[in-house]
Amino acid sequence: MEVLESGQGELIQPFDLDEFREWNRTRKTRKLVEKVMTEQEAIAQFVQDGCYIGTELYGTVRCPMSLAREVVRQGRKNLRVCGQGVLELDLWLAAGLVKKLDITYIGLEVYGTSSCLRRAVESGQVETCVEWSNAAISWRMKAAAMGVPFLPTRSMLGTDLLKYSAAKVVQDPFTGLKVALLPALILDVALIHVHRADKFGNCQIDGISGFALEMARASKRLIVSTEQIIPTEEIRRAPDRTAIPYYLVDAVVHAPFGSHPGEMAYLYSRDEPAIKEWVETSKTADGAQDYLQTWVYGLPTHAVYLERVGQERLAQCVARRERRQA
Amino acid sequence: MEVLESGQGELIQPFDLDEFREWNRTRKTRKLVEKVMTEQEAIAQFVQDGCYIGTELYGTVRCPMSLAREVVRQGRKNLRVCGQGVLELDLWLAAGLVKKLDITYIGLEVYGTSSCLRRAVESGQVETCVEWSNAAISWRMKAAAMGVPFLPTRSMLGTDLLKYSAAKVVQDPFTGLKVALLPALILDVALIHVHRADKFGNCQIDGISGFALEMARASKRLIVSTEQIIPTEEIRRAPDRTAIPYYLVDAVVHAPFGSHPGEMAYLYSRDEPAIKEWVETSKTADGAQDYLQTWVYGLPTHAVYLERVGQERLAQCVARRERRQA
Amino acid sequence: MSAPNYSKTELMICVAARLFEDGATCFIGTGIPMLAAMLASKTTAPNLVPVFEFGGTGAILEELPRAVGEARTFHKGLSALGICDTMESAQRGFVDYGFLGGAQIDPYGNLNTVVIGSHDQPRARLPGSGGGNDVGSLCWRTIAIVQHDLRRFVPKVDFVTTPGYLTGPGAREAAGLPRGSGPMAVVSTLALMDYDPHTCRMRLKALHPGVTVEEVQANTGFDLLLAEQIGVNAPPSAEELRLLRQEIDPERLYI
Amino acid sequence: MSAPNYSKTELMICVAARLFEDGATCFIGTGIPMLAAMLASKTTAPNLVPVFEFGGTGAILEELPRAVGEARTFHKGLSALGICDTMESAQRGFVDYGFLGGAQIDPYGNLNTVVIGSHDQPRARLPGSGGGNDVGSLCWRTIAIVQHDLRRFVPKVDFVTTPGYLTGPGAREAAGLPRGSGPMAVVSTLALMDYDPHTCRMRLKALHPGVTVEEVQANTGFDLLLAEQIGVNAPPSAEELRLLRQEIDPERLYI
Repeated sequence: MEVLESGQGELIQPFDLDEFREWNRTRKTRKLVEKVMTEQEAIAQFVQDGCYIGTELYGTVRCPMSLAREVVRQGRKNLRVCGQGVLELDLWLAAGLVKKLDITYIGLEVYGTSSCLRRAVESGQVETCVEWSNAAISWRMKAAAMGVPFLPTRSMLGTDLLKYSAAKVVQDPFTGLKVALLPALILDVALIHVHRADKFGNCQIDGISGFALEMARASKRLIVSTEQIIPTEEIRRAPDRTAIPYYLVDAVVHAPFGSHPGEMAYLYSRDEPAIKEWVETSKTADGAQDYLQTWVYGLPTHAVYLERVGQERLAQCVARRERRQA
Repeated sequence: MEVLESGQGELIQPFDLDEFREWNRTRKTRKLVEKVMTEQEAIAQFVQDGCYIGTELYGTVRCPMSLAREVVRQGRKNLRVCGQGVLELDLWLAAGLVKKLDITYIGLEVYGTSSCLRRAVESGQVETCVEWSNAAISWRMKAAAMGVPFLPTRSMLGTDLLKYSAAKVVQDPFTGLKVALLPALILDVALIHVHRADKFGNCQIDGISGFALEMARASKRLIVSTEQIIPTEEIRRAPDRTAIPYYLVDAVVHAPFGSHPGEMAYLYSRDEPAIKEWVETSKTADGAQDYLQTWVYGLPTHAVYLERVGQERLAQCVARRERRQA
Repeated sequence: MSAPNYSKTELMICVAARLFEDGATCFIGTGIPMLAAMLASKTTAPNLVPVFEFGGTGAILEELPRAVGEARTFHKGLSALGICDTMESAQRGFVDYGFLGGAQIDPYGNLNTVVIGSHDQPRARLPGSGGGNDVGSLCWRTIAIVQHDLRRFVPKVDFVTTPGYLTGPGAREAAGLPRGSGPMAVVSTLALMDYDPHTCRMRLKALHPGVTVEEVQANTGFDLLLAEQIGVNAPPSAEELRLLRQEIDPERLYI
Repeated sequence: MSAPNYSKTELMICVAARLFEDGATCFIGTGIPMLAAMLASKTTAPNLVPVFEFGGTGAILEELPRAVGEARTFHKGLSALGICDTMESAQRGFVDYGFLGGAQIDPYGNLNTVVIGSHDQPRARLPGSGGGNDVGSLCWRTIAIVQHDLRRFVPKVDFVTTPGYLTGPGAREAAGLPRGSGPMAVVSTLALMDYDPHTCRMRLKALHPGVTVEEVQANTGFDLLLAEQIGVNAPPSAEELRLLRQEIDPERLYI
């Protein structure tokens, strides 16, 4: 296949589809096995130093924040990360856990750029940034989810983004069109937060699915945190609602308010003061460390975290939630 | 892009992605416009002689049979068809409407091979059969749905199926793996039957989605038939249930029991005697013509068709339907 | 207690059912594979996970599906998505077994379901690949179910629809097919066959009761290798027959 | 009645809102585009179809979304799928407009949101493309919203994150980007710009009230073409301001 142009970025997670097939054959049981465990157990068992890891959706929206904080607590190092991230990746950058990035966007949305990203990249602490667009990183996971080595796209062409990515430009042999080929992205481990799951890992998501379906299918290890654990009968009542089937899942963590301070559609709204606290404190390195001390290292579990947030604020988030059309 | 092997089959529906984009820009309104019409109106308006057409899912399962019969009634000729089909494509073959096939499977499932297919192909009435697998034809639609010229697969390789397809084999530039590239399939018109739709064409499907999502997004014209027309408020109550959004849809046809004699998950079971009648009569060319006369040409509308089937048999189909887990 | 009477079809279903590994995922096609899967899930493979190509995974098979897309294929199921999802799961290595049929099979397990004669002027046009090629390409192991006669067991199929071992050792990998995948067994009306690991050629493994090696060879259009030990397949047990006749196919659609 | 007081941000929102075509689909990003979209849907574009990149289409914007994935982006929406669905819809040509921002913009409308300085040793690391490159690549027309000063309007961006017209006429198509797509306008704190159809270079189209051509040029790091007729953008009307202040952003998050 003649390559017209190659991005000079590093493929920071090389992949082998046959090895992924073998993994999926031998390391992922098809039996209905109970997988419920705590954040501590799940991160200890499945997240290793140096692994390639991703989170879904992002910091303020249906994000596995209780898992993200536990990664910080356990101090996993030299992580290679894809993102697309807001608070969750900021915490990891602030804690110095990240070595390489397949970066699409790390920022604070409404509140502007991420000081943690600036410090981590400009100081060289993050060694490598390989550039992608949001769609491109999702399509890379979709390629892995489909079990194919690449997907073509008409995005990214003609730009420095392509030049600093690891994509390749080829000519479509059917129509002669130039397209960018995006290499499959197989993650070592993914963290996804959902509305409901049974103890085996069958998951339901309400509202938009972001890139959960793609990431779940593109990962060797998948830790799911869930607002609620439901009986399998509920899954079997509506199999057309299963976004992530159990056989993809390695751990099910019961984490009510697991996306706090982000929102969870139809369940609770974002906690604006809590988000602003990070926005303000993270402007300086010291401030970010203080925040980590107060809100992460200093609180051993998600339950203790929620206690510190307090029932009143959580109740306000619930009261302000978006509701379905009556 | 160096091609290692090219299927010698004809690309019977050549495609141009920029032209498809232009079509989607100028011929598909984004406004909420009422699209409810009859089978007669929809087929008359959107199905032309010689067009490339497809149906979803297939003959005995959630199939737009009332639309398929109307195509026969209106005698559209020289159709180019992709399938994957059971009763619906059999009717078209028996009626002599089909000129070229992107064929994956045409048969009678439990009841064996299709005599109509044999007669049509062996006599040369169907001029061209280009071979694909079921997954391949779905992925071809998925390519069009994604707006890309091809999707790679590890299926079809090394076989005569590939040789008599229009796929091409290339080497993946990332890992060196050989993959087959499946060209995008953009249909002129697609027929899909759903459980519920609003008058604008927002559709919900219960149970498996087959290849409805891909086909809907891969077609220039989309005629949806639906068991039930619901208020748009119901769509807005559960946007996460919309399988096909309105802007893809050109016509909404209200067709209760529209999949008869096939089934509709959770609503009615298949009508086994009616299916067997086709299996038996279609064994001879004359028998098939008699059936067409009795059940298609002789009945001007779907309502009259249902009358002839009779309330009793329809009630039995409802009684025997599959039910959700209690 | 004397051995119960049974039909050839019942025996094939039982022999196929016993091949299911418990706790495995399996693509189930229309017909005998559905009966075999149901029988297996009620006997030796209670944790079998049925996968139906148009989207159903993990259904509880209480009533026999008559089609690969009908509601029974996701009855009380664990997920109900579409064909792309199931086929991509197979492409990722998540589907362990698949069942296949065909009008012709050759010594390497290649199957033909497209044409008898030439493609462009066929003597007989067959249904086409359906999901067959995908199952044979993407699942880890496949099991073919074929009536045993000289028209079906041929030295060379008229059309390779579904890849077996293609032309022999290494041919699948050279073509780009997934590493380590390929045919595992053939259940016929006369015997059970597997494949010689060195030559990838079909090998007689166990005879159906009352069938001789000579009879199998006389009905096979190529030299069948012989396993070192050729066994005999146990006839259907009374319990297998009861399940088949009373629970699985009480309407006798297939048996 | 005297003209009401308004801020520069309010004016930019109004000028941007007036660019919306009624009945069009539009990718809406965080910030000013969300306010402009809400304002447009309450004034000149009641049939605007908002598309949010993480999956929401056709929402009714009753409350201002603060993030492109939050529940307000599919509030009473017509569909709620994922990012692949919305981006693939755009790739198929279904998204008419997109809004973009950036730290730098050049005469061809190329935008930079990745780095100031060199990529590998940046003076400032910016957030990255996000969906920006996809919007600029796949939507039919894009509108950039940029603060007008010499640091931002530069002859050459440090990093082309999001394609404008790249190096000029024909460059997008030569790169493989969809035919007929490209930047349409820039709304800045000083003026409204469009692009000369022959050279694809940015062109001053209409000044904000009280701003001169010289002032715009003095704050632009390259030669801005001048439209034959340079208009003046109408200030926010009383009704526009009422909607913005009372209905759209009553908490004054942005204005």
